[in-house]
Amino acid sequence: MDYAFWTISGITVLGALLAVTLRNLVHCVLSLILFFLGIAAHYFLLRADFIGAVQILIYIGAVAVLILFAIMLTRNVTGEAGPQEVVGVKWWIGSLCAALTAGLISFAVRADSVAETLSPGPKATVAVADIGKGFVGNWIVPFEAMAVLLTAALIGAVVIALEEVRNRR
Amino acid sequence: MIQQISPIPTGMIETQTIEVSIGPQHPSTHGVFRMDAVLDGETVVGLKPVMGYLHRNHEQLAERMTWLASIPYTDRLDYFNSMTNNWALCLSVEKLAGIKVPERAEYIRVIVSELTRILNHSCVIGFMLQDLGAWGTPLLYAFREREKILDLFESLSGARMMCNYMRFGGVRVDMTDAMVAQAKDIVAKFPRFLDEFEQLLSNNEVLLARCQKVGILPKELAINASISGPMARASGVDYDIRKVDKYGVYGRFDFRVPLGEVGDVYDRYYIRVLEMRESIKILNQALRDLPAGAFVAPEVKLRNFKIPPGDGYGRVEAPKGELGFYLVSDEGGKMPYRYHCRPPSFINLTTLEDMCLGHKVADVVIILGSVDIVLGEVDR
Amino acid sequence: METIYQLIAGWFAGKPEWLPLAIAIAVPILFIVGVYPAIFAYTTLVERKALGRVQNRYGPNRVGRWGILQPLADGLKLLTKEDIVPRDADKFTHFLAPVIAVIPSVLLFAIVPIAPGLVPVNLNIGILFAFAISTASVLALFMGGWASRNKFSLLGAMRAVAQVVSYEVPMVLAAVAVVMAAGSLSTLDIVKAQTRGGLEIAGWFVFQPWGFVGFVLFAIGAMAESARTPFDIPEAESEIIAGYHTEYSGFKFALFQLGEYLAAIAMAGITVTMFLGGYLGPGIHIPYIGGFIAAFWFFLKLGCMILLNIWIRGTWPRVRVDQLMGFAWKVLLPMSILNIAVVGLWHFMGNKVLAWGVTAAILGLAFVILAKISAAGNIEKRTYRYAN
Amino acid sequence: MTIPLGHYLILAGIIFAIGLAGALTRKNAIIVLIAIELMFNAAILNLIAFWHYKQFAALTGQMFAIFAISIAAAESAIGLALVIAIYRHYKSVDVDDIKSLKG
Repeated sequence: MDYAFWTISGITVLGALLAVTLRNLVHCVLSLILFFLGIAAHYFLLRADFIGAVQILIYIGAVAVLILFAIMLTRNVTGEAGPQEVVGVKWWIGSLCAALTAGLISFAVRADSVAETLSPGPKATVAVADIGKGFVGNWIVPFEAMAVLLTAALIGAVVIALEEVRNRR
Repeated sequence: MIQQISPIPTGMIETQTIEVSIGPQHPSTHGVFRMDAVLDGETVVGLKPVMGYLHRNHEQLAERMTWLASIPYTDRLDYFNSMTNNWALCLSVEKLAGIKVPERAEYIRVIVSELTRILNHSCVIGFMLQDLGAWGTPLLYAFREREKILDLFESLSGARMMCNYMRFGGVRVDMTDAMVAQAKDIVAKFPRFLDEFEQLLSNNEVLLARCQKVGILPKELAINASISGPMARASGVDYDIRKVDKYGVYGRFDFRVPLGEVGDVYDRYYIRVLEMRESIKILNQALRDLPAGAFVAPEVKLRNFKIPPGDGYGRVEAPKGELGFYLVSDEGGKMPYRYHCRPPSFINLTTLEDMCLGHKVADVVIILGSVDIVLGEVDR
Repeated sequence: METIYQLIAGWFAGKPEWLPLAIAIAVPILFIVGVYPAIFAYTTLVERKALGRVQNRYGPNRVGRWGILQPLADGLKLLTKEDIVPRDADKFTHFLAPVIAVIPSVLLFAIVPIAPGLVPVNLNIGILFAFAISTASVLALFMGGWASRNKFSLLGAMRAVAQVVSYEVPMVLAAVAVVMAAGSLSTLDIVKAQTRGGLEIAGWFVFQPWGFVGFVLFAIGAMAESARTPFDIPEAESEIIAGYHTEYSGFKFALFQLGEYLAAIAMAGITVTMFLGGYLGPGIHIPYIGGFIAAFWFFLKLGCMILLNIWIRGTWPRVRVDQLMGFAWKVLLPMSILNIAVVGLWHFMGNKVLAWGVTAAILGLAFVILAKISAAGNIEKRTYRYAN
Repeated sequence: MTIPLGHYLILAGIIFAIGLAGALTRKNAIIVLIAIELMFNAAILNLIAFWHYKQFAALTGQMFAIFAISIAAAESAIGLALVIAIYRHYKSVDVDDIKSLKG
């Protein structure tokens, strides 16, 4: 278990680092996919199978592909990045902010002594049926709100697409 | 500095076009033919046919050799239909030299040409379906029929494709009774094949969806671009040289010229099917009426063959369209002074861009397939 | 996995504890990497033979009797071929793409049950896992097409992505209907839900109206997802040469083929599991040999699905990109959404005979209307005139 | 399982920081979106980790993770639509170029 955690964490952090530092946009997205996979593996490790599958289905199957499409639509088709980005004042400030955030979070976690003395997690996984019952039970309001949100997003996409079709005529 | 706002009136996503070279090595360009296509996504916004990869100097070669020696070279023009190529050259030379062709030879010429036509049309449909992605199944069905016709040609002329069969004033070898029987057998069985073909293809949803309203060639454009053959007739141009010129003995046969309305790929497909049915009619009549007699004009001396000075143009209705030869003979008369070929594939290809613009990449290949080109004829 | 573990745990009483577990893990893995690639190899042979029969020819018959060694010869040839990488290609991505193409396809077999209780991994999220994994395969196509720096490859990659993403939606919705009826995502439970009244055939979902519609939707989606004719536009050879694998040769090409065929076989397996009753069939409860009979039924059905694929491939032309998309969004998607509603109706109607009639009528009517709407204005019947 | 909860929290913190750095330093709008995705995922990882260690029976963590993932997907779709709209307007996806508030 320990080895699995460290390996997957390494892959995840590597993917995340590459995703924001690489020059070629498509390479960025491929690293992002590596990162998503790492996160999904963490979910499986944490016994959240359903969330892991959803993570792969939505993040890799939909979000990453969507980003690839956006790259294809906005950049030249080979996906080369534009002019080189310089390491300037902004870069240093941004990195400093990020480092401070990471330090702060780590400090907070270390300072919280409870973190070290948690009980080990459960052995069995959660049945999908329980999640389904949860949707129409305790969490019916957020579930419906989410449905409304997704419908709104869908209608918005259709409206944008229609706009283009009308303009083409 | 504030970024300049570029005026894009349409509000469309500004996509980058890419230029793709389809061919000369591409599975569906029917030989070494190239199309420089400019694509916007999948849509074709520009297309330029590029030819000449198979240029073999046919016309210049013919001007350096005797009249007779050019006949084998015409086989290589449209290597699918060597019979009609032979006939076009022979017809031009006979017109120029004033040679009368005997009855039997005329009938034999009609028989082999119409066999060539059904061979060509069935294979063209097969190739077009191959371009549509039908994995060669229709093509192999067409090839099965083609083999029978090629067997007949082989027993007739000794060669399957490069027949080199016709001579000035007739044909090289007579058609024996056994061969006539063989031809009758082929013709009798062909309608069944056509029915099968049509049953499989003509009402196939995918084929209809892919072919209808794709690659429309308007009638005016077809006339102005001097398109000929099934392609012109699919656009509704009533122009069949067998009817217009009544060369050979075509005046004696009863057949009709099918015409399309829309001029799209489906019309070009279906006109070919209908033409095959009409060819079967002609073949039945020709095989029934085949007269006895000489198969080559006895007065023509092919050795040391000379033509008095003059010029002339002879044309036939080849399966792909009007195939004509313009010949000039000067004082020597042993070889042509000028030899010009009017290849139907080449001229039909000139409207490719007009037909393809605005369609998808997938349509370009079937439009090209429906034009029916043979690169030997396009590049010469 | 669990079944094997329980079976063999008793045999290793005095041995270390990890040994039966290791064997229980190794056996399914060996089965998947051994049996299914062999099926793949012979699928290619059967496909070539069957296509040959469809097309009036023999197909491979030179290597071994009936061409039986042809797959080996093909493999050897591809292994020894030069591996060409285009100069401008993105080398690493180009290398990675075929590898990634195979992984999801192999993982798909993890949830396909072949006999009662005999499934490599009995996940409680089985079907969802299959969909999650199969979406990942699109990445391989995209990477291969993009990394080749070839415009045809890029076109193929774009087509592949658009197609797989579109057909994913009706496929998932068709599967949702089955999940609703079975009340579980686990593939074993789905198969078990298809027995009715002790009969192993009557309960197959394909024999119910919604199940039949779902089967057709899912089979079409699976065919599109694995890029088989008539939906093989990502690699349409007459249009864009070979699509995303234009620039691949040698064993990398073979890996792409392997991944594609394995995905097709796995999808056929999932179709069988979800609609055709999986391993169900007469005689699976006979002691001792029942398991083998069940496996036989499963592989028989799998073979039938594969043959159906081959048959369609040999006889249908390819559709165009926009038609493909229109078909997915305008016909399959409404049908699959309606199908979900119909399953709900089916579930709550007590009289199953009446329910059968009502659902069949609703679905049939919907299909007729959809077909009319989608075909209107596109296809016309033509008459031809003759010149005078 | 000998990994304490703190490890997961620190991992999420590191990922969040990487995302933050990316969002702050890179100029390309698409990479900024990618960075935002990283931060989202860090947060969801926290949800799942807490669910696993503290609230296993209650399912709350999983439910909220699902909601968060759905909303993140909608967010990324809208974000990318915006990127395309911006590109359409400015012919650029460089966030530094987009300064004008007028259309």
